[in-house]
Amino acid sequence: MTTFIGISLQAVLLTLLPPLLLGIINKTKAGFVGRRGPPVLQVYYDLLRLVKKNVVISSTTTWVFLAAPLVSVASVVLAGLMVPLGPTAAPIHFKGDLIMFAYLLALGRFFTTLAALDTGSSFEGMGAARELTFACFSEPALFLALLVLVKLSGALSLSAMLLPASHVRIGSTASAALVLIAVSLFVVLLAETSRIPVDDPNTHLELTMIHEVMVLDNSGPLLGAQIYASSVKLLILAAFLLHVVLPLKPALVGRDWGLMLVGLVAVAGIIGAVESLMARLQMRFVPTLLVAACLFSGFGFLLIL
Amino acid sequence: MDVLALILVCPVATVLAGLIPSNRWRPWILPAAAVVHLSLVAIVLLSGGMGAKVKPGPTTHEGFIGTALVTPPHAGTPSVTKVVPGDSGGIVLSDWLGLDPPGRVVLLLVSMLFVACAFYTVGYLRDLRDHLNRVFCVCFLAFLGAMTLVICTNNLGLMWVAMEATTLSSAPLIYFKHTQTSIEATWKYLLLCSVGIALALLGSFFVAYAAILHGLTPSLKLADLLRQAPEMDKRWLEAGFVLLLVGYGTKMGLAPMHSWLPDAHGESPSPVSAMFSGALISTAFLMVMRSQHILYVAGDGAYASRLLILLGLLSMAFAAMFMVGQKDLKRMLAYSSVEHMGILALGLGIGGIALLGAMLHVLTNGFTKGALFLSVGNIDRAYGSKTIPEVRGALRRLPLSGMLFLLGFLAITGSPPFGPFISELIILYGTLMAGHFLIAAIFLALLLVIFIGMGRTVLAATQGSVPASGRRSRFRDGLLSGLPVLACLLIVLMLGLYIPPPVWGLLHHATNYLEVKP
Amino acid sequence: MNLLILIMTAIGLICSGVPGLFYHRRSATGQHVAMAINVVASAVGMAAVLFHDIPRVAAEGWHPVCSLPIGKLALSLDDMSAWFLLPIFFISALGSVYGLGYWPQRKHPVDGRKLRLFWGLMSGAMVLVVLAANSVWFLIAWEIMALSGYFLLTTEDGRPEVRQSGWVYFIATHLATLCLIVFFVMLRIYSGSFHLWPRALVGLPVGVLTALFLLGLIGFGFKAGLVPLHVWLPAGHANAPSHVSALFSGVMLNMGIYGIMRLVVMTGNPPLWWGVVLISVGMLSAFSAITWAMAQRDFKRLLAYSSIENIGIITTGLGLAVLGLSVDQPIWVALGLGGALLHTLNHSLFKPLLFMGAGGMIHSAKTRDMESLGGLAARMPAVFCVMLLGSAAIAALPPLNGFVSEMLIYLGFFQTLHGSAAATWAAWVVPALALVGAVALMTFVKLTATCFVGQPRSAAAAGAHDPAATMLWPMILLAAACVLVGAFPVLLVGLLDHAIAAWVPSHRSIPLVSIINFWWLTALALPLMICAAGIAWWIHRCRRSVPETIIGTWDCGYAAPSGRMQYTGSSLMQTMAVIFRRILWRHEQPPEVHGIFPRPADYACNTPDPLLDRVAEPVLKKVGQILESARILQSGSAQLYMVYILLILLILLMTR
Amino acid sequence: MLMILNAILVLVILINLFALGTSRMKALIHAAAFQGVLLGFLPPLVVKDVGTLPLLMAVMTIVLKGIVIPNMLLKALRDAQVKREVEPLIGFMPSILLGAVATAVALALAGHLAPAHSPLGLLVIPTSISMLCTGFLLLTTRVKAVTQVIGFLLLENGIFVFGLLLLSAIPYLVELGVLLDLFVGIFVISIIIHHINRAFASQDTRRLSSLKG
Repeated sequence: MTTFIGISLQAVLLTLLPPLLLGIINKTKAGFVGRRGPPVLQVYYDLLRLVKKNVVISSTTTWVFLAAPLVSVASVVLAGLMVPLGPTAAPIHFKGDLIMFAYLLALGRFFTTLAALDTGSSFEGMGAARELTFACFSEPALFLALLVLVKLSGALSLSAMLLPASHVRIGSTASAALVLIAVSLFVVLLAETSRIPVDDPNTHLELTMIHEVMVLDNSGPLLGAQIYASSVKLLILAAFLLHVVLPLKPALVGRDWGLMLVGLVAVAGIIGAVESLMARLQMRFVPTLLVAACLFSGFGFLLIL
Repeated sequence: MDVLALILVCPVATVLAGLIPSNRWRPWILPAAAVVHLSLVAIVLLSGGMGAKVKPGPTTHEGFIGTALVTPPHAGTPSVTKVVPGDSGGIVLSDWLGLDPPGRVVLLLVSMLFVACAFYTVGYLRDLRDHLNRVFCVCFLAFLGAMTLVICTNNLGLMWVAMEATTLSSAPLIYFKHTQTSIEATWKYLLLCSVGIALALLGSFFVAYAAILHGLTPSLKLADLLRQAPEMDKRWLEAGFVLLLVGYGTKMGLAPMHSWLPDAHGESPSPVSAMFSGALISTAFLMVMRSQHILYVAGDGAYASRLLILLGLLSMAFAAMFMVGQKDLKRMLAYSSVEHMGILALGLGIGGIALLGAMLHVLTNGFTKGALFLSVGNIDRAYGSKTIPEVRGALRRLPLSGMLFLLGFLAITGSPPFGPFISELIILYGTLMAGHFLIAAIFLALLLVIFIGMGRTVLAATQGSVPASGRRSRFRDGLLSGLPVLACLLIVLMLGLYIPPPVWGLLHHATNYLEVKP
Repeated sequence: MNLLILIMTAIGLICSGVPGLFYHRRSATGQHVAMAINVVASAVGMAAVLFHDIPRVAAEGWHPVCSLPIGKLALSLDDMSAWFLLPIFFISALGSVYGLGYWPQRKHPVDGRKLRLFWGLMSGAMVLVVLAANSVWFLIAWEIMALSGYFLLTTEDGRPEVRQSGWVYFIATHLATLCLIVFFVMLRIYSGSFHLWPRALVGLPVGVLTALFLLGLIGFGFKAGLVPLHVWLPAGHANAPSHVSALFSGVMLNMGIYGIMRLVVMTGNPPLWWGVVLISVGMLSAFSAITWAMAQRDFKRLLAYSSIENIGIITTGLGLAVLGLSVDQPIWVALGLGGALLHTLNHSLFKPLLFMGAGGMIHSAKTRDMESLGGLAARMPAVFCVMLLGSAAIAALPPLNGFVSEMLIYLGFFQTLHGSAAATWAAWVVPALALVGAVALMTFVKLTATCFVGQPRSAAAAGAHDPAATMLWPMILLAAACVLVGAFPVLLVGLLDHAIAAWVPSHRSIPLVSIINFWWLTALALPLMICAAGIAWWIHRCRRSVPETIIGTWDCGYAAPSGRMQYTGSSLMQTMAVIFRRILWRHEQPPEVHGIFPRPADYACNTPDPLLDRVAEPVLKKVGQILESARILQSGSAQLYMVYILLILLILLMTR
Repeated sequence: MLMILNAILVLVILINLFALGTSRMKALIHAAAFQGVLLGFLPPLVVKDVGTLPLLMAVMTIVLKGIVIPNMLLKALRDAQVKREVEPLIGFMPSILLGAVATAVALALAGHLAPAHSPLGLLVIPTSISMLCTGFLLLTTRVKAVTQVIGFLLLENGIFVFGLLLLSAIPYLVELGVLLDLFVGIFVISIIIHHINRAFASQDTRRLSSLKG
């Protein structure tokens, strides 16, 4: 029963919550610069408007350009179904789903970058190049984090390794390791969802962008799909991160759901804060940052080895 | 008696060749004589009850040689069947004629190879019809006769006489083309081989003298020498062996006495080169084997082995040096002969299984060399040249000869499934088994260098497109020019996949004979 | 029974090219005959492998009457050989069909017959290599395979670069054979028999065992193309006809892997360090090769390097299995070996697919240079679809076959965290694999993007078109196979488990099904495929009703962009190329720009193979010069030669 | 008996030194011929019972080595119109010295090379060794074809002298064969020399070095 509730709750959260996080981020940023800013639900309105609009397609593109946004949505949602958003196990969990998770994200990346290059514009090309390059460094960081979690939990499924990870005794070396990988996971999150300091989602200088410039030629529902997909990605990575840091207790399901929701909002807030307080790194320093993330989770792994 | 007949075939044929007036039909005496010779050889070998001692057969799981390979790495040479040298080892006809087991192997090779070369020669001489060929035919037959005598006699002195006779009878063959380079080659061949052979004579004298010193009745009969060897004077015996080794080694083409070989092989007509590197130097190797046998029986085998291994590796090294970047196909093949003589010496020096390998290698190398030289002969005739920049795309110009040349190259460099692969495998096996790991390593390294050097040239010659420039000749692959090559290569292939029990008996018998201490 | 069938099929394959020799060089009959024989033989062979019961352990095979000088022509078949047989038959048959369109006798009267002859010879020889149960027999089949490979590679021996690459292959393969000869001879000396494959040698000295392992590893490693023994591979694959490259990297490399797999279980329980060596060599190959692949411009070279990368991954998995054997962790064995075997099969599905696709591009665009292609997706849509699928598969994206095998290997290395404490370090392979995977993704985005999407960069590319059906259908079949294996791995797991069990029969093996529930992969693949179908339908609808406006790409105010101004593959790689410059070691001539109004300057950059072009060739040249300088010894003066004789005489007399 | 033998041997050695020293080829050939004749007398001196066969051998040796072969060489010399060996690779004085040194060494070693019981070897072995050295010196240091042939001749003579030690051992058939080989050999060589003259218009064997490598 509880599992059923959990699963359905999870499905609902996964589909509806993501745009809210974007809204919160924007609100926080507005707050930092002392503006009222757009309403929290603004992103939902935008998505609705985009879906109603019709599409403008570049003459050079092929069907890949149309398919990419939908593929990325599908892949990211499937990936999301494997990450427990709450204290209960995710809808899909089986031995080895952690690898499926990583490679579903890769699938999305494959198509997005391909579509970007499909337009033949150099800006989109640059975006794709950066996306791919940075992924080469964030993947190892992610897998090192996974190593730590597997070592701690002894399980090979996200649900089975994330849930116990969250009630490690504070102060043990394990907890230290968790803190380290939490830091690196946060960096990975920033990179994967292309936020400052890796990327600046709302600059308007194409030369400096990554994700935004890749979707430069998308419009209407396609653009909406891309935005939605990235927000879902943000949600699941945030949830991933939260499981590492939050001390959940499987006993008190209700409390934990609350805790998770608060946590998600908090992560969004932190991201917003980071975006308003930090400047974007120079492109050539981004790999360094990601390598640092790798080192963090590497040390974490060494701690518990 | 039939050995006597064998000896007599060639003089008769020689005289006939001298008498036949027609320049057109004279060459046909060669195949005729060759076939008679071969049949007599067959009779001799079969009547000798060869291989009667060993009953090999495909029944064993490991095959013929597999049974001979002994399993534990530390057990030395294989169990040998007791052979009293001279007597049951060969058929003693008189004081002069006799055929020892190693001789049988070489005899088989010489006779079969001559058949191939004879048929090839008919076609070869037909192409230069205006060129008078009396001297050629006479000398070619005399050459065969001399080699047969070397193999079939059992007197060290007579062997020497016959060996010198091979030099003299083959000199005019090298000079056949009457070019400046062929004169030069002939001159060097005569001078160096005569001097070398002279040393061998001195060596034979030394061996006999070694007997005198210890009051034995001196004799040059192989059987007597083998019987007396244990009591002979070691110093003179060893000195004699060194002289014999250097002397017959010169004829055999062991480095550094090999220097006549590339010139002679390169300049003489292809069938002659084929006989040289297939038969002649194998005969010289037979002499080296006999000399080593004497020393082995005298209980001084280790010393002989040391020298043989040294010279063997030296020859391979020399060959490797000169084969890298060699532009002249025939010289390259000549150096390959030097290399393989080195391998033979190595096998003989290692002894045991390696000796068996060496005996097999005599056959495989001989036939492969025959095929290679004859096919290069065809290429030479087609392009009017035997050097690389002129010769290109032989596979297109001469599909059959080009392919056979390429396959022959693969065979001689020891690629499965050809015969040399098996023999070299066995030699390597023996070397490793005897624990000479360093020697094996050098051996393989040299093989690799040689493969690379040779391959570069051969592939450059066979592949690519035919150069537009250069002398056009009407030569095409024909029956007389293609079939002998094909036959040689088929024999080589067969030796790699299946050794007929009689041949296997010959090899095994020869090995046992050389391994035995009376 | 089915062993006999297999021998028949092998003979059939070997002979398939022969009838063609007797037809006129311009008649197309020969190629159809060869294709027919090849396809029938392969079909029979696959049926024999799939639908007959295979003896669980190597049966003492077939006893012909005639026998080698050394040893009997013994053949035997077990589940592992069966596993390796499948791709041989499949690719050989598909390739011969592909050849009808790609290398028709009409267009290639000179070398068409030669190609088909050696095609059959090589396929049959590989079947025999896998079946051989006697080392001399193995060597013979091996050499026939290698040499016919050489002749296939130099099909167009009129072109110097083809001869050059063939020459490198020739040396490499001979080195390999030499190592193997020594290997088998030593095996014979110490195991007392030429019988293959020993699984329980006892009482070998450690030194001998080490020598055997290294010799075998080098010998087979050359064929498999492990770094640094890969030197022959890139140029060879690039210069061979495309379906030949497909056969090479799809099947011939597997023979090397097969040898290594057999070799490491000589003693039944290999020492730990063998696993360590295999894993490090594998990771080295995977990482360096994918980095080199990333930087290539010639798409066939790129594919060749990615073959090395996949071989590296396979070797890594095998290394894990060896670790598992040595510390007795059956689950590592199952995952490692299972992953390795499955990846071998997968690689021989998607790599031939990609090479055939590349052949299609060469066929119509007449170039191997990516930077002059582009926009082929609109012009050759079918090829684009299969190439996209192949790229996704080789980048291990779900729901395709590449993902399944890589998942097994990943999981195996995750497993090293538990169980035995002997090899926890092995877990560090995981992030490395992740890095390799990411770079591979990048590489194949580059391949598909630069060749297919965007606008054509040259007239040739603009005029491209889909190839004939004979070339398309093999690719489509391969693509279907990729999807099938990816979506329904359960179909193969049975065979896989048998093969794992046959590796070391004495060792208790855990069936993969008891470790992983493969149905989950199917369950996840289905929705993906459904939404793919949905997308297709939606796109179709968009295409029909055109509500949305179609305008040019947004050009940031610059109104006349041309195809040449698109983002090229090289620029896509630029950052990575700078980061990994130490590994790439590329030639780069940056333009010198000075003055206020600099004159036109151009930038040139190419990525040769670091080991071959930067190390091996210069060294060999030097050695050659040294050897040639020794020619003075043979100066032509008879007097000097006489002195040699005198000297050696004196020296030998002194040695007493 | 033994005294005559030794006297002849000493004479032979002196001829060697002369052969090394002279530059005039005619003189060289005459020296070789003289040596051949001398050698012809040796076998009857050695064997105990002088039968017909040894005498026949001696006669043949004298005829061949003393008359026939030198004449062939003289003919070769005549149609080549060469008188003297100019610019040898090693000068005449040095080669004499080398020959002398070799002979001295051989004589010095004679003591423990020779057998204890037969007094024969005492001078025979050193002589043959010194002749071998002479032959090799001529072969390696002279450049005219004829001179080299004479070197080969002296080499053979040296072996012949050594053969004296085991006359009983060597069957006459072999002796005959050796002689015959020598004769035919020189015959063929002189033919080749004739062709060399024709082709190269000289007897200088340094011209014969186009085949290298």
